Amino acid sequence: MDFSFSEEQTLLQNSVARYLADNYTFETWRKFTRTDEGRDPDHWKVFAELGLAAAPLPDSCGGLGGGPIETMIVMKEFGRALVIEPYVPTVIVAGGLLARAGTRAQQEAWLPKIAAGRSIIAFAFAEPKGRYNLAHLATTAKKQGNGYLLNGYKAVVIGAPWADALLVTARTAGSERDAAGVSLFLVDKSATGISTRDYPTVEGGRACEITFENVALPVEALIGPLDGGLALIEQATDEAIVAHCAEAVGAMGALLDTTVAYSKQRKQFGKPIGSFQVLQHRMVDMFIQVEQATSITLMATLKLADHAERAKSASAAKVQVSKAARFVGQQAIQIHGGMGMTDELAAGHYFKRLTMLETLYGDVDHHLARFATS
Amino acid sequence: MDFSFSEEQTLLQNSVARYLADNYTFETWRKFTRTDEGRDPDHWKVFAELGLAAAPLPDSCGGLGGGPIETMIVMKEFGRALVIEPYVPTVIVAGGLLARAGTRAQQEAWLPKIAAGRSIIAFAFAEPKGRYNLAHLATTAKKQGNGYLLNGYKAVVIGAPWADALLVTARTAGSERDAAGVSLFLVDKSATGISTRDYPTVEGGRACEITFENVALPVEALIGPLDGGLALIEQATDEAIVAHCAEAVGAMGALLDTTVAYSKQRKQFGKPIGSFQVLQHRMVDMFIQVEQATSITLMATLKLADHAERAKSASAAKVQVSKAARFVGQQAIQIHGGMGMTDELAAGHYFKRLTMLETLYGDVDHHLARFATS
Amino acid sequence: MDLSFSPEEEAFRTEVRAFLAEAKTKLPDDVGRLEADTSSREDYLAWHKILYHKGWIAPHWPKQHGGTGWSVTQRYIFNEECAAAEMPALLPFGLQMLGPVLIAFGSEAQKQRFLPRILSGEDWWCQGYSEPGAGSDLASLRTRAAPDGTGFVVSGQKTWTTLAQYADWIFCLVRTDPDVKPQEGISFLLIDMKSPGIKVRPIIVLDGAREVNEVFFDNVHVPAENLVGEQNKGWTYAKFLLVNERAGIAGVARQKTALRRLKDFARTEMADDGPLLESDAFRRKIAEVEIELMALEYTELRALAAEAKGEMAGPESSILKIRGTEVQQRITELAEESVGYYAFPHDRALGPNEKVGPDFAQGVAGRYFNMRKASIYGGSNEIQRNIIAKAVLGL
Amino acid sequence: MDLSFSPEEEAFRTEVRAFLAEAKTKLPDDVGRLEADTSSREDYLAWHKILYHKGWIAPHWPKQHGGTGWSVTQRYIFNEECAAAEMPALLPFGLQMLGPVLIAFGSEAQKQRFLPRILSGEDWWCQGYSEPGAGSDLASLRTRAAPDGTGFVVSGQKTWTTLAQYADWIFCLVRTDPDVKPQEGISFLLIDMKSPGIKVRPIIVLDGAREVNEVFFDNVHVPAENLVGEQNKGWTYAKFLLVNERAGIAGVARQKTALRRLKDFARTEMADDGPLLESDAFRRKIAEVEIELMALEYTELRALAAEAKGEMAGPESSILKIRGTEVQQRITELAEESVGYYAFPHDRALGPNEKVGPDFAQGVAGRYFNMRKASIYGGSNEIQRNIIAKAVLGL
Repeated sequence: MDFSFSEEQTLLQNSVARYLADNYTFETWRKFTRTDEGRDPDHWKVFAELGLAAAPLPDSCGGLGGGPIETMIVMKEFGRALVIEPYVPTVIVAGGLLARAGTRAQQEAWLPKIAAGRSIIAFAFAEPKGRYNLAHLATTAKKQGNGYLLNGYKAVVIGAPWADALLVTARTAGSERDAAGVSLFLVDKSATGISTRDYPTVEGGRACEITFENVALPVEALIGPLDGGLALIEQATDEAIVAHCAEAVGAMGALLDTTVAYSKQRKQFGKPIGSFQVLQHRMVDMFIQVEQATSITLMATLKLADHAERAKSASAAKVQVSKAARFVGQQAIQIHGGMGMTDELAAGHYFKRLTMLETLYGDVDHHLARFATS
Repeated sequence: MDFSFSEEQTLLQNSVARYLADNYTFETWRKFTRTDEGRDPDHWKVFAELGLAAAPLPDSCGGLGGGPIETMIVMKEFGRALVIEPYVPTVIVAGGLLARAGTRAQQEAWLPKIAAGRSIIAFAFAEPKGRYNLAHLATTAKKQGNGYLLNGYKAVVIGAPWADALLVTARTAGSERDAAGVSLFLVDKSATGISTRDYPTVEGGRACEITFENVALPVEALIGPLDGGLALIEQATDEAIVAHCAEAVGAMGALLDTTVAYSKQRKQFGKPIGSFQVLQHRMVDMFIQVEQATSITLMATLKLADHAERAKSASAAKVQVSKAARFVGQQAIQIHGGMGMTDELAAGHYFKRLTMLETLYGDVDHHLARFATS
Repeated sequence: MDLSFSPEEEAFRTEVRAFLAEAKTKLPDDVGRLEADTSSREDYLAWHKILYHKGWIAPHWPKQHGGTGWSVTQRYIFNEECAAAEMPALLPFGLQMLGPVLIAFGSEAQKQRFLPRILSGEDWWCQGYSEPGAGSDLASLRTRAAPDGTGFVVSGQKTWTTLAQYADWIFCLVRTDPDVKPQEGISFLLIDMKSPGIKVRPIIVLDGAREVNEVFFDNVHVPAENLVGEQNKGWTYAKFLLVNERAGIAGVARQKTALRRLKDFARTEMADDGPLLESDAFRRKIAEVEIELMALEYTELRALAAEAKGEMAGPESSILKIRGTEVQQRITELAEESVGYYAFPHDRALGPNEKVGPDFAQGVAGRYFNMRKASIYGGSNEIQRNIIAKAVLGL
Repeated sequence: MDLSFSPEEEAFRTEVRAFLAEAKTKLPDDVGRLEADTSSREDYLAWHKILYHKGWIAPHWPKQHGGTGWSVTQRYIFNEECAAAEMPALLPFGLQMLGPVLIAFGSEAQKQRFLPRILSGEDWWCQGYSEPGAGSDLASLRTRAAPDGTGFVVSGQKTWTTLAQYADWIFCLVRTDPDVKPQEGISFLLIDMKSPGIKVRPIIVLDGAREVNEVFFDNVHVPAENLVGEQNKGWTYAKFLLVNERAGIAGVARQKTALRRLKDFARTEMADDGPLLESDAFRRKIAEVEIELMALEYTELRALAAEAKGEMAGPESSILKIRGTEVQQRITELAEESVGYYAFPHDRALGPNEKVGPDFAQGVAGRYFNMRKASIYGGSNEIQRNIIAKAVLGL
């Protein structure tokens, strides 16, 4: 057993942390999230230059051969800095799926672009009636000639306004909730028949609603086995879940730090509010939550490659981290008092991001049930 | 709308409170709960003299024509004094059932004895496999001649070691969990074929396991309609539930009082522990729980006669009061520290009684489900 | 003890219902959803004016000042019916906060001048209590009011001033004597928002709304007649107001409506094996908050009953603030959970015809974020617990 | 980072398992359930002696004093396997508490005299820390030890002394200088329980057990050689011991076993629509505690990893005490819930052949009551939070 980072991992952590501290401050974040574009595309380029986009991809695909630990390291730092760039859908989900299940041609077409920061891919999996069930799909892809005809509607596709391609889950056989008959397609966003409605999301990001109307897909758009995509999708979302857990751990750590600092400086009744025992114990409970979230995220990270335990561990982490996120977020606002309610301090923005992470890829109830039955 | 007690109700409250304060102190309680008998039978006689056993029974049956409010008043005081006498099974359950569903002859045979304190009746409803489902009965009563033949096993029958009669639920038709086919019998405890195993219960009371082996019951042992007893039983247990909620409110009030008093007197780090903000807020949370439990018990008491809302209100009260009981009990021990762990202070005994009341007639999970579906 | 309603009370309920049904036809469809950015001054006052013309705008005021003379039970019925009909909320600043203070402590002239205009809605009041350095710890406020012969010269800053952008007047706690204990030396002033030297700056809150403001005072002259009660006795009036504020804060009737709407939605939203409301986990969470709200309703009724017997609202009313806000926050949390991914779109940034997702999802995330304030404003829940610890438990 | 086990470590696990399997055959069937009233001194020591003869009694001690020289990973494996095999708990007073203190601060003579007898189990130690007026606030202790030339004369009272009725020796914190700050002037003494002037009186706790005692000292003479370390420096040694005590207190491996037993039972116990474990509400509660325990296991592993790198257990170990006891209490709560009405019989008052209800129900209510102590003893969880607030968060 060995819990320490390798030298390369420590270097990776330092370089991400340093770049973000210098260039991705809360003040710049407030500015670029309010532009029409909603981001500063330069950051995405630098992420690629720093090797982040290539980090978890295998050497054979132009990546740096990192694994879940590298992702955890990067995502924790992203969480601390409120990074809104679509790293998870592009690199973890799409990159991971292509590396694992893509054909040689698909890998060659996409992975170098991802690693170089020249492509952004959004993951279009949610539907208005599907809630958190990945197999609950009304979107269909029907065989047509040598390819497929895609029809349907995808809800709240995060980062899609910035994307050039969409990874779309669709039903190719079976009925609405069957596990079999689910397939996965990588679709050019500019394809005919795709219409999108872009909008800002509560925490400062961008998403859209997407309608597919008789979108003709070439046969090479299919990623992985026809009708047998669900297992692949579940693995990819588990990887996304654990990555977002690490992000939440980073965000909670930063939020706890600012809360503790605020409590030492803000005075009431002539004393720093951090001297009141009730608030002290509350911050200790926040600290315990952050530590427990750190531990379970580490556990789930280390078990991502373990086929038998992956799903259960990812759900366990999602439950524990989501509960922590709500507690830490709410209490941080409460301790900041009126100031926590304003748009001016970072606290509220961490709270909103953490609230979103609670829900993303399934809430506590969903994963508690998945944990208990898997 | 009027929330005040009538003059008679105030008198009742005062007389019960005064008797218990003078004669049912914690010190005497400790003594008589440790005797072989486990109680001091004189108290039961005095309860009758004070009119408590007759209070909720209708005038027509030798009672004083009181109702749920009178029961609430008495039970709250009983809770404060840790009264272990089997008032609920004898007076509320058996008395109530006989008054409501007994034949004239049954009423004349039993109610005057109950009102005069000359009879103790235990309610034998639980079975080893039945958990909280009142219709889950393996005990059967088969038609035999003019009467019935009772066979089966009843678990943890509270107060039964002191009882002269048993109110027994049994299946007369249908299969193990059917709602129809449940009947109710009032059985002399000395009847041939009844064997009992008496034992003390954790909070200081007495209970027993009862085996019925071919117990021959006369036809007049049947209370209420044959096969149609379940509705009666549910109403009686709802009344018992609400009565025990009032008991819990009394016990929690007393426990909060002793905890607050202890915290003012016990010193740590040179200050009374009640001056530490964390413990202050915790006691405020206990206070809030007691107040909310008081409110919902009042609500359920006032709705006991409301056929449409009775079950839902009783389950709501059971949920709220049981959650309060656990919180108040556990925190009282925590604030008492090591002293709370000893057998010498009353605090631990309130905690144990409250723990028992959490479970009696169904725990939080059971009543939450019943509330949500009724 | 008797909780049933008399035939007269039932008749009153029928009258209220008929009135509300008709009033609704005169209000815009979505007027129940007042929001700082999108609702105009007129939107906020539409329902106020209807009630004013009916004579029902201030049931809790004494009859001689424009109250209705209703019994506590009638007021309870009226509140219940308004909430059930989803009538808009009324602004509390004049009716709930300042009015009772003026009635109790104001001069005859102040009563004659201000009370009728509160009733009619002509004057929009806002509350000048909190300051950047004085939130739940009000007594440490520093806005200075120096006597100058004809009145006071006020300088300083107030903050978290709700809807100050619309206000005609502000009632303020100001320091008139800096040399005594913090609670002493505070006075209660009425200040015209059009006075020279006043500046209002918006604060944008978590959900993006312009709901609260900073109000700056730079040598603002306030005539002596605008001092309420005695100079340096403002702390007494402030506490009176806070207790009054707490009593109404539980808002049980409105929360029952919010919970009903949530259940209606959860009945249609699909979870894995059927409607969300039938999934065991969600149903239990709903049941728990429903039960907590039943208990709170009876806690409120007990307080009303005490009031009907002429007892003053005591420190126990802090319970209503604490549990009321906790339940309110819990309902917004569950609403947020219920809509799944449709909590993500920032609907406040979208036009009224550009909404995304189901109707119920609109504003749900914003309300969850915004309602975090409920346990902070009006004396934080920690302060409320301090009050109970001291005043009720004697700790 | 790598959490897999090497082939050597796997071989070690196999060896441990084989040893435990054989050891089990030498122990009475129910020896896993040690209880103060019914277990004899020999019952308590049976497993201790087997481990002693094997040389595995003190894996965490330095090898030169009788430790095993195992790596942190080996110790982790050993603990896991002992818990999984449901081996009895070992008494912590000598092995966990006093031993490390003597090794760090004791004289050579003390080490030679006492350490071997701790290992062998010949000396039964108990802990004399708490006093009636000094619980979590240890520094206010008043038991007085007056120097008398040849040693000390001790007078005063200790309380909550676990299993003092069996003890040969007690290690005590005593006040040797009453005129300085509370933390100073405390010394650490080893006292023979057979000394004239010592009296032990049982305290009966909530579940009816005689688990703890009061110990009275009336002019008890203690030779100078029984002073550990320096006079008036006892507070340092006490803190060392408390931190050590906290690190082991999470007891993750044992709690996994307790949870497994609970799940096994809940699989057979029937609820309304099938096994209790399949009822949604109970299954979720079990899942939540299981997940919390998974997190706690990795928190413990992270602490072990730090230890393996030679870092001392820091104030972070308070987390393990807090969460460990909370999870432990939660498991006893759920066990109590799981047995329904069979939590009511007071089984401790019944003979071994008179038990009522299912096997699993035996002792369940008693353990629930008894485990409330876990958040009180060993520095209450409130004190642990004070420590973290100060030492980790700098508040």
